[in-house]
Amino acid sequence: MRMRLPLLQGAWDKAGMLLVLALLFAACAACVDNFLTPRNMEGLGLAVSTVGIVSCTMMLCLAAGDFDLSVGSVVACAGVVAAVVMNRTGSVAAGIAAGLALGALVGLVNGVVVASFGINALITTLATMQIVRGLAYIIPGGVAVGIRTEGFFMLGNSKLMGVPTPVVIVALCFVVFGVLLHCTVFGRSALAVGGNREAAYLAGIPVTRVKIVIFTLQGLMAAFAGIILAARMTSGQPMTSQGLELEVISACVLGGVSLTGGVGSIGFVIAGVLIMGIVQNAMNLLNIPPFYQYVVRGAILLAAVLFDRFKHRRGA
Amino acid sequence: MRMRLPLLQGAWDKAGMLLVLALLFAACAACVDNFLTPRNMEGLGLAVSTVGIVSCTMMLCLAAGDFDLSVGSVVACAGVVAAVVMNRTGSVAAGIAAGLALGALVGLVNGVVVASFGINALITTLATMQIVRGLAYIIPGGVAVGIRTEGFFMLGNSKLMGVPTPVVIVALCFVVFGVLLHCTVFGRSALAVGGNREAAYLAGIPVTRVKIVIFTLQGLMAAFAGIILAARMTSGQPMTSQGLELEVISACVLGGVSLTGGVGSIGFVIAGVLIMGIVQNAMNLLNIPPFYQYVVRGAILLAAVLFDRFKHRRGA
Amino acid sequence: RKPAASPGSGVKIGFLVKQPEEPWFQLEWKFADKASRDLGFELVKIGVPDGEKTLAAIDNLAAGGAQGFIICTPDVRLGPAIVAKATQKGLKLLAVDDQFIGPDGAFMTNVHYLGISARKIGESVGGALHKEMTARGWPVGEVGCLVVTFDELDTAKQRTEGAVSALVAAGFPAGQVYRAPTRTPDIPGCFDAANVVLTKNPAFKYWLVCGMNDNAVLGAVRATEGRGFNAGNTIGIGINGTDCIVEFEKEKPTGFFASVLLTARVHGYDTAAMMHRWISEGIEPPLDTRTLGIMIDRANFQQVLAEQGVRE
Amino acid sequence: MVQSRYRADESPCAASTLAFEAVTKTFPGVTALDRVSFEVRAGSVHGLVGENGAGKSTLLRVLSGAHAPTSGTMRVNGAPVVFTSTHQALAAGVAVIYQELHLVPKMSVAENIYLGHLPRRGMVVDRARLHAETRRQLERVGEDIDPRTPVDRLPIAQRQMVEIAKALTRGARIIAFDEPTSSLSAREVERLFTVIRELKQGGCVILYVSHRFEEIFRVCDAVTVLRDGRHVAEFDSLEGVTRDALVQRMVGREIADIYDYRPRRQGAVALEVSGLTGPGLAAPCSFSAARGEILGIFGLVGAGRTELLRLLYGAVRATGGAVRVDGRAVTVRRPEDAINAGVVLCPEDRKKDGIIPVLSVRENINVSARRHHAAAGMFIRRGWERRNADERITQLRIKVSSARQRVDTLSGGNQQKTVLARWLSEKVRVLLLDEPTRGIDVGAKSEVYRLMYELAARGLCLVLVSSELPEVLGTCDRIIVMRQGRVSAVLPRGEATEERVLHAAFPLEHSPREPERQ
Ligand SMILES: Nc1ncnc2c1ncn2[C@@H]1O[C@H](COP(=O)(O)OP(=O)(O)OP(=O)(O)O)[C@@H](O)[C@H]1O
Ligand SMILES: Nc1ncnc2c1ncn2[C@@H]1O[C@H](COP(=O)(O)OP(=O)(O)OP(=O)(O)O)[C@@H](O)[C@H]1O
Ligand SMILES: [Mg+2]
Ligand SMILES: [Mg+2]
Repeated sequence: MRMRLPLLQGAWDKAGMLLVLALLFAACAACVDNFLTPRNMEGLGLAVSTVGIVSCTMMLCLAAGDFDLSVGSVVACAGVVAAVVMNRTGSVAAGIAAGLALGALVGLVNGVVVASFGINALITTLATMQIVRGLAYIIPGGVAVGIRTEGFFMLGNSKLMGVPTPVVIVALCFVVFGVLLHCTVFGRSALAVGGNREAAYLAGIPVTRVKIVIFTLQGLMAAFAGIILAARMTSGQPMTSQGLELEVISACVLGGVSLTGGVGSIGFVIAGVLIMGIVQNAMNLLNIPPFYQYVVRGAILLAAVLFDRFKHRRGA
Repeated sequence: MRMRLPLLQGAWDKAGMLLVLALLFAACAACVDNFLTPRNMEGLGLAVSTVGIVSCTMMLCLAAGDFDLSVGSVVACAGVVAAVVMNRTGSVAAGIAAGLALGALVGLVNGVVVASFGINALITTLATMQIVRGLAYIIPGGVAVGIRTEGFFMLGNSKLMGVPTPVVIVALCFVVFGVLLHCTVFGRSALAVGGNREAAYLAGIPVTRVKIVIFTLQGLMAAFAGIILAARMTSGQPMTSQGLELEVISACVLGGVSLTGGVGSIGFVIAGVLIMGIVQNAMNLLNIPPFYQYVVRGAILLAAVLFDRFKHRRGA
Repeated sequence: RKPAASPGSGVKIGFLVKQPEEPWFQLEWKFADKASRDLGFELVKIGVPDGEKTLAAIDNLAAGGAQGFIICTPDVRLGPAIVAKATQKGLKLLAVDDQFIGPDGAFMTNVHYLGISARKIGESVGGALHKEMTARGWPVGEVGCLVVTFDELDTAKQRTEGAVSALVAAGFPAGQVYRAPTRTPDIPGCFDAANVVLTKNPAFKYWLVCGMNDNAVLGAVRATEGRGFNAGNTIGIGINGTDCIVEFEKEKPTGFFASVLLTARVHGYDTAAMMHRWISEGIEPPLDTRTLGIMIDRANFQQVLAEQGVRE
Repeated sequence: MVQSRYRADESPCAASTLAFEAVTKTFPGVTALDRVSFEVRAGSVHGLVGENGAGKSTLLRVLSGAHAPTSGTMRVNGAPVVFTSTHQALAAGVAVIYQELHLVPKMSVAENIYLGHLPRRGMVVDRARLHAETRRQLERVGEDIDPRTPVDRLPIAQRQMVEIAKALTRGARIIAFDEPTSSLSAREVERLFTVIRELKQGGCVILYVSHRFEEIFRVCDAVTVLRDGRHVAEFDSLEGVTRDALVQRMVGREIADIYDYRPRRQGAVALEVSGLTGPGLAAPCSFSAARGEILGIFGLVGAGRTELLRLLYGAVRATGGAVRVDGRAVTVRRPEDAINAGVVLCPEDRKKDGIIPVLSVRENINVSARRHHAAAGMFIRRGWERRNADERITQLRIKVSSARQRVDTLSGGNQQKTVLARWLSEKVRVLLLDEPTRGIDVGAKSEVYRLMYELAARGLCLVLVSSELPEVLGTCDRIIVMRQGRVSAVLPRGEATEERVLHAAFPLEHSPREPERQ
């Protein structure tokens, strides 16, 4: 084992969860009926679209050493706000703008409180999570808002070159945020801030600004995901996406993004999101009873990280 | 302001959330009808009992730089297991023992996976959270298990010197775990591990063992809380206590326990638990409509941490 | 004569429910399972706690080769999206329990539906509470009514509002109705919420208790017990008739008086059978089928449960 | 009975010996130790020298059980030992004071000193005894700190002393010091040497790692030289050995005068500080420095030098005063402003303020530079970055297996060089260096000085804070001496003698009785 080429070794180590993903995918393709059919792939893509979009910015957030629990509420509230505004004004653009504005605002507040006032991100975003969820109920009076503007549904239900629009969007997001993290000064600054805040500050990185921008982006993208979801559901749902925050953070961490900051890669995130999505999808296809799904999901999660760790150990 | 005695300054700074708690309590006592009545105090005590018990060990867990998301599931599952065993054997002791054993086992697994295999605590405990929740449903076949052994209900519904037993128990837990953290070698080791894992290891502290013990204790106490809850409800409920983990962690962090480890104090935890409990209690007494409760809860959480921070700033 | 369908017949039906953890839905599934065994088709059960998971589940069904599905939607306003998705994937659709609402706020009566109106169940609870109270001869002035609410869920709101309106219509003073909004729809949550109402209103000697389901009422009854109330001065009536069974089996009566047993057999078995017939024989089910709840209490629950097939 | 356990450290150590036999340690891609063998006599102080990355710290970590050796054995008193954890090593009487501080920041001094073996009564910590014992331990190393102070409130030098006290409480018979003096000033060094002498007389085995030759010659009885993980020379006695001979074996080449000062041409005033006030300064501080000048700031530990630099750099917000760079007034609120004005800082505490541990060496070198070399102001230019990092790595001879290596796997001295390298690709006018040669080997040191001269010759203004008097005297054109938060003297090179500098540095009530290190 010592003899293995260091280069190969490095690739094998770095592959991390991508390898697990490949194995899982192969296993499902081989053993689960209907898994590889185009309609199932489509369904899988749609199923991970919300988590996928939100994960992109969560990756930045985690890379910078913070996290954001308010995303689930923002997804719901942005959908509701977009629906309400759309119904009131009849304009799709106005609705979308209102939803996005709400998300950006929530993100900005999170960012300012965390970065400028130095309050713990857990508490801050837990507080905004509650507030925003409350607003999602209050704005439409506790009920879901059906959307009457049919043009809007395009965003969620049309196809581009045979691929559902939300799937195209999430793929685009992966590309854009991958480039942002890996190829831009901003992305590298985020990693540096997460790696050692003090050192990054002394190296002249505008730590506070970086964090505020990240949180704002996070709010914006969560709102964007919420609007797409509303388009898919043809209504703004105040109680949707509860627990999304945990799902998103887990997907990122499963892929290998560090919770303590400084380590992140879009490949990790894609792997994490897809592993979680495939497990769920395969379980549904296999008709595993819901209570056993909990156990299987947990067990696979554990198995995946243990496998990855074992691989590393052997390599070390 | 510079002139203030450093001693006083220190106390004022250290008081942290205890001060916020005192202010909040005073405000509620003054402004909220019925707040100070013995029966409301009793209700408040009962309402925070589960969170209170679990917070004690979560404090240790956070102090050592980890956290545990599986507690909510353990609470539910331990109650269910205790109920099932009690119904089957007719013995209260056997039921309690089974519940506690389950909790300790889950904790041990968490501890070994996190500490010995070096897997991220978020992913590990998220996985066991799912598995254990699944078991809580599977064991009784998805339904709540009514308990027929009346003697057991004493644990939840009797009073000791006029105080409900669960409240006495949570108070005892605060004392025991306060002493454990502040006065024993084990508690100090936990803080050292969280504060600087490498330093602790190099100083010969058995880091792995400390972590495993903490997780096991955590499972044990969560199970204990679950059994008391089952006694109060006279049944084992598989779907109870969802989201408890977040509530417990927030209470600790709100009080001032650090999420990154090394900082913790039982005073902090008591403050955090009570602040959260009082806010909820006062909102209900004030008849605040449910959707607005979300907003108020979030806003008060934010206000509390901002107040604490502002106080520190001024002091600095 | 039914066609001789076998597991190999290729009929595959989905049964999606909003809260798979609830015993009620467990029962529905259990009956649907029975239908699948009796009639020989494959049943796919998926829990769909929110809109996104619903859409994903429908995708999954289609991918798995199902021809139709029965759904209790997490939100009635998801109706149009579910209909659109089902049409797009070519799946037959039957709504159960909760009726879809269109973008205009009206019920989507063109979608096949089987259920019982949430509001009507609530009303029956309210009526029964008033009847029992009168029968016991309680002085109205000393009776409070505790309603555990969970407005986040639309059907829960309908039920509790229905109960209150029936009570008030029967002559119960509206000022003596107290709502206890719960944070979480489980027993401990309802316990804490009810406790606050009891604290604030120590004067009442008797309590009527209702809520969105059995668990809500159970939590509230536990809270009244903590204040020294008992079966003699509390009347709690739940909805579901499943979570309350252990309560009826207790040796001593408790404040939990009765529950409206929903007919899970019809909701589970019949819907599945209707869907199967629709797929395999092309016989469309009626657009709107209504079922009735049955009030069960300590006296009759064993018999009714046996009749309904809930208990063997 | 329990009592005696905590007194053990005071009784004379039983005589012990230590031997390494073909100890090898490999990391992925690096062989840090390659069959190292040598022996340490009982009751002697054994020096360990070598360039940065030679493997000194790795050897000590193997000794302490923190790293398992890939192969080879160690013998204590002739018997082979295998330590799979630090716990075992400590139990066997081996204590190591590591190069990087290993303290728990929020814990008290007392708890840190007794970390892992708190005095207890049953399960409960005996605080009274803990604090009493701690006071005595601190006294032994000549510190007067309240045992209850959290260590993160202490300046770095005191933390180092706490770290030393911590090792001494173990009652170990084999004690290894890894660059213990790199953040100490002369007085603390003297106290440390006294302690080491006592330990030696008690029969302990001492391993001593340092880049400061005067220390090696003062305390060591024998010396082992490592190069690239290999044992290259052994001196059983330092009698008659010259410093140059040692350097020759270490670096493999001659280094004549490491300071090699030559008068420089100075230009216009580049940095002008007037009336600067802020936390850490007792009085408003004013001084100026010219282009091409190297201005030294000397002082004892806690004199406020670091604080002065941090105020200038905007790491801490100044409360008053004005700063001019090249004649233009600049407002510095945060480091960004300073960098934009061409003022950069190389911080003192590399672990806390310098490196970004999870990132690679390349990313660490480019972390601030990239801001000025990004395409479209946004996109990283990988090619440029790669070239820049490689250039700096060769220029400063940073020992890496690849530029993609994580910076926290570098040896201490190489981490220091990485931090220094960061600023060499910036447009800099004023370079603030806070203890830049801490932990750097003699070869690299001379290169750093050469680099400083080169930068000065290019018209940069350099401000050098150092606790090593010879370094300040040897390289600076002018020396500012600080004492207790204020400037106590400004001495041009010609007038700066050791006596005058020290006289200005010591608090007024003390006189420099103790000999300064040479
Ligand atoms: N964990 C690790 N992973 C990979 N390489 C490592 C690791 N630890 C040390 N090294 C490498 O081992 C070599 C020896 O490092 P070591 O820290 O022992 O040097 P040193 O002699 O103490 O140097 P310095 O004088 O700079 O402190 C270096 O090349 C270093 O990069
Ligand atoms: N973290 C801290 N908390 C409290 N006081 C501090 C802290 N750091 C430094 N000080 C104090 O501030 C004053 C100035 O310290 P500073 O570190 O600037 O000294 P210095 O001259 O740079 O010495 P050196 O760098 O050699 O430690 C000293 O009195 C010191 O005790
Ligand atoms: Mg070293
Ligand atoms: Mg300094």
